[in-house]
Amino acid sequence: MAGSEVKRPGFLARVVKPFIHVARHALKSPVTHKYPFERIKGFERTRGYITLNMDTCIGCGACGYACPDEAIYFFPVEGRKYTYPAIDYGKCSFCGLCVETCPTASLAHTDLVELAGYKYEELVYMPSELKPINIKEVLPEVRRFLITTMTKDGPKYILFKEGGED
Amino acid sequence: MNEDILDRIRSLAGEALVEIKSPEDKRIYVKVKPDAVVDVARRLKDELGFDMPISAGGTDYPKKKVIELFWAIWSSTINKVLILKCEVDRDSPSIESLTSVWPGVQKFERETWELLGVDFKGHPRLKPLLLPEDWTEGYPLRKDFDLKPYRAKWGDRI
Amino acid sequence: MIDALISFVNENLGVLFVIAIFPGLAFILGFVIFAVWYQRKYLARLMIRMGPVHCGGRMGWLQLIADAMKLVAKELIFPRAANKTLFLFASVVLPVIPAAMIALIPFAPGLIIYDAAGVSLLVFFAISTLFPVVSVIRGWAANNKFTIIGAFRNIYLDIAGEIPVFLASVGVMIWAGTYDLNEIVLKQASMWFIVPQFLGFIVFFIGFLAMIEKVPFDIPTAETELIYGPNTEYSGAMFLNMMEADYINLLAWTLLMITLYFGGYNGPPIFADPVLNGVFWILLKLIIAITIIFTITISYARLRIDQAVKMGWNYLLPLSILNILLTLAMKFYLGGV
Amino acid sequence: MTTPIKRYSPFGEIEEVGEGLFRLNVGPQHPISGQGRFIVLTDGERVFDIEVDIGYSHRGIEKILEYKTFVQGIVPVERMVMLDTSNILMGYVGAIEKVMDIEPPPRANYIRTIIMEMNRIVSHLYALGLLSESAAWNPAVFLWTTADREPFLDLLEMLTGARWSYSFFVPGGVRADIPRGFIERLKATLDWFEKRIEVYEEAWIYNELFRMRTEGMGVVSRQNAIEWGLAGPNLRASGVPYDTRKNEPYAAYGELDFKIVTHTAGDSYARGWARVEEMKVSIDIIRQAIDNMPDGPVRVRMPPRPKPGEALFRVETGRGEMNVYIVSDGKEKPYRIKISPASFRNFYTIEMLPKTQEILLADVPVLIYSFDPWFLDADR
Repeated sequence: MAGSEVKRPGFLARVVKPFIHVARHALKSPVTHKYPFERIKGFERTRGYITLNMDTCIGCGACGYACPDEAIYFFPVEGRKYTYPAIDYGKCSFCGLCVETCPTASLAHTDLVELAGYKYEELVYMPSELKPINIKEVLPEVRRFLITTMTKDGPKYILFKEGGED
Repeated sequence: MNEDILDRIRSLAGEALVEIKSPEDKRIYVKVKPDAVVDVARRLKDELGFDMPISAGGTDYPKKKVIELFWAIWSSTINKVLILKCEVDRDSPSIESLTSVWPGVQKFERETWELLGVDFKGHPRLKPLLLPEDWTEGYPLRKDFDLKPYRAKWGDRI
Repeated sequence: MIDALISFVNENLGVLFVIAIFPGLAFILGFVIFAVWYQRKYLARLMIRMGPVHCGGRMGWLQLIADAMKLVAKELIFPRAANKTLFLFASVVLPVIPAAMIALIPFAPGLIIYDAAGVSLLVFFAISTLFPVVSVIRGWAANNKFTIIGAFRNIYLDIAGEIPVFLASVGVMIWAGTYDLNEIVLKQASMWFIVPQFLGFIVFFIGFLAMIEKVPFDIPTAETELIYGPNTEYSGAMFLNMMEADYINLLAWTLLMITLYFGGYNGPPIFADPVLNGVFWILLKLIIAITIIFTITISYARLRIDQAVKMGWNYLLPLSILNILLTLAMKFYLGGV
Repeated sequence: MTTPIKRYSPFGEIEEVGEGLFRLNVGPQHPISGQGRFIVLTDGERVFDIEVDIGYSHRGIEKILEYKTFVQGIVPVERMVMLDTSNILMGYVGAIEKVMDIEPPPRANYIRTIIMEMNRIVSHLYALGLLSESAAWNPAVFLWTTADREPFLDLLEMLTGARWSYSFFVPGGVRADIPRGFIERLKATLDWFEKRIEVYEEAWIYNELFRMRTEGMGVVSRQNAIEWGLAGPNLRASGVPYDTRKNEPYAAYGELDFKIVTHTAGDSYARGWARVEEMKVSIDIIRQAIDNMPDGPVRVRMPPRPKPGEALFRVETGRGEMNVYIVSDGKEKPYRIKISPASFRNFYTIEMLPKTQEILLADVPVLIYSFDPWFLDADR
């Protein structure tokens, strides 16, 4: 098949069709959503904020070795016998290699990605702080949760849950 | 593999040939002496049809005191990749540029000049490409380039 | 002299009020606010997104006010190499030119801001030629490569576009037998001039797109090439002025098109309603016209300057002359309106 | 009194172009420039020379990789091109597999193929959007394409866990199997997307004004395309039927049947059009891969250390052929990795074009984006 030799529609269609296509889009519903008020739920595998279960963690250090960004440090915790990983979210790239490597499955992903801070230190989460975070704490404005679906006419947002409770 | 092509390369390179191998069907590794590179390259292009440059660069071997340069060339007629190599002295690396044979290696050679410090004679535009224009801290891709000052500056932030 | 001025102001207070406050400035500012809001919302729908939703409730109608406040609060930056006097002068003068053009348009029977004694169409074109002049001044004064290229493109484009536009409206003048916009409107009570002047309208419309500098003719301010053309160096309130000038220019030329070809303030001839005649119809036509123009702006690619100039001189100009000849023939055989 | 302006010719001589010219800095702060700079030598409308200045986002990825283990290297490599991460990563992972002499299981190959083709669609959609935007600052097509990427990014998130930078391919396979409900949703998305491509064709590729802007502009002849080392859809638009997927099959491409999109014109129009047609081919490939997918494991164990040796692995990314030359000395870290991305090669053609034909200033953005360059890719 050769470039310009392919048959194109006639001149009038080449001028008028674009206009019609553009105008028809006015009838479509928007694909955007109002983010701080409406939030899209992640999928089951979504890689976000990582939580640590200190009861099962054996402090083996495999996660720290696997981490490509050198974002995991180890600190002792009072009253416990191992050193536990602390995650520097300023360096973390959410690749999930630490979660995959963990031999006791103590690390787990959540779909939370709203991790901002005014200082760099706020992004470093010590072992005791790596607990599940309720989304209301980091995103107080959120009203509704949506999920994305695919219908015959294109992608659609469907209401997953009303209210701020996740 | 590719014995007939290897034979033809052997004959056209003559004494300049150092090493030749073809570990798999679509790759031919040819190593020649540095002063014959342009000559061999031109004959490879004209007689065997290796015409499209797809990569070029170099590797630093501080123990052997050489920098090994390579040019990877694809042939649009026989659909194989030839990797032309040569070794230059590490202390004053300098070689004839291959831009007159394959214009497309211009940017690759410029990058190698910048990051490995190999001087390409006859290259039309040897000026900084990726690094800042006032870069004086050495050649980053050489093995003795020290990353410690940069780690101290940028690496550990807590 | 001061006394003379005061007495002049006293005597002409009504006229000044009409020009400067109402409907003059109030209408223009109202239109600009509406047009910006409408453009944002409508284009957002064409791009299947929402547009402004926060300022002023769900519909976001206060967004422009917020933007304007932000721009006014910003520092006025004068480039070091710029000619500061002319730089400021151009930004102040530019919105005035299209605003003066609007003053000649009849909005309703008897509602015309400035009645130019029977030659208002000619005056309209006379004022409009000032636009590229000021554009060159602003481009030159900013002393920047991008602005000066944009300014020269503006001149090329305006000459290539304005002559066909003028010659196309000559067809209207011949058909109506008058230079006066008000009379042209009155003569369209039974039939809009788009019917007898269809060829002229095509020429006018393409040239019109060049005059308002919208895609496919936004060549002087082509963002991908020239950042913002002659306006590149303007900041803060001066930038606001430039944007405003663009929208007023759009308003002026759209009103002229409606007046010349779509019956001005007349309703459609089929169900002409004497009660609704006037401002209602002209505003309705205005909204429909800018809807079509905004749709065009995102349907097509921008032309190159050489293609645009070639289109103006090679196609539009002969067509407009042909239109004049056709109009003369029609007038001779059918008799005018 | 002006001094004559000089420019570099392809072969090193410096030639005088004329007086009254000036250099225009298109970038790094310019609507079209991205993270780089184009220095344009112009007299106001005609362009005599374009110099591409890259390196504003140089991160030294080749150097970083020498300090990372093979698996850790996945993360920095992906950051080269965010839009096209799986194709880029395939180059790196494939080179490692070659030097380690391991073969991923067949099911992993098919999953890789599906992800890579979805990524190619995403990348081409963005390219088409940028091309439309550069021709008119026309955000409509750009935002349509951006919106239409979303279903694919959702699918990729469902499968890999991230919208981009998936880190999903590892030497020896992929990290996880296909989740439940994925195939059905993928099929529905492809059916819907086929209709959307028709809209793009009618609204933009067949658009008369777009044709006027791009047809016959920026022509790269077949000979020049080969000598200058052009890559990807740009090369195929110049009439060279080269596609790494076909010529040196990797992943599951050797077992699937698809055609190479070639055009003969070699102009900007052909380059834009080639991308739209390649999206159709990608849909075809994904459908075949879904139908033919075998069962089995998705990952084999990777040996901790490779044998000493070298390998050159080539992969077809969205922007063209990328090759990874890897030298291993038998340790758990690579001795040297040389990555030659497609954009790095395509930039050279952009520099060369004004020397062979007349380019106007208005053509510059369209010309540049018809090649779909990506500075992060070229900078590394």
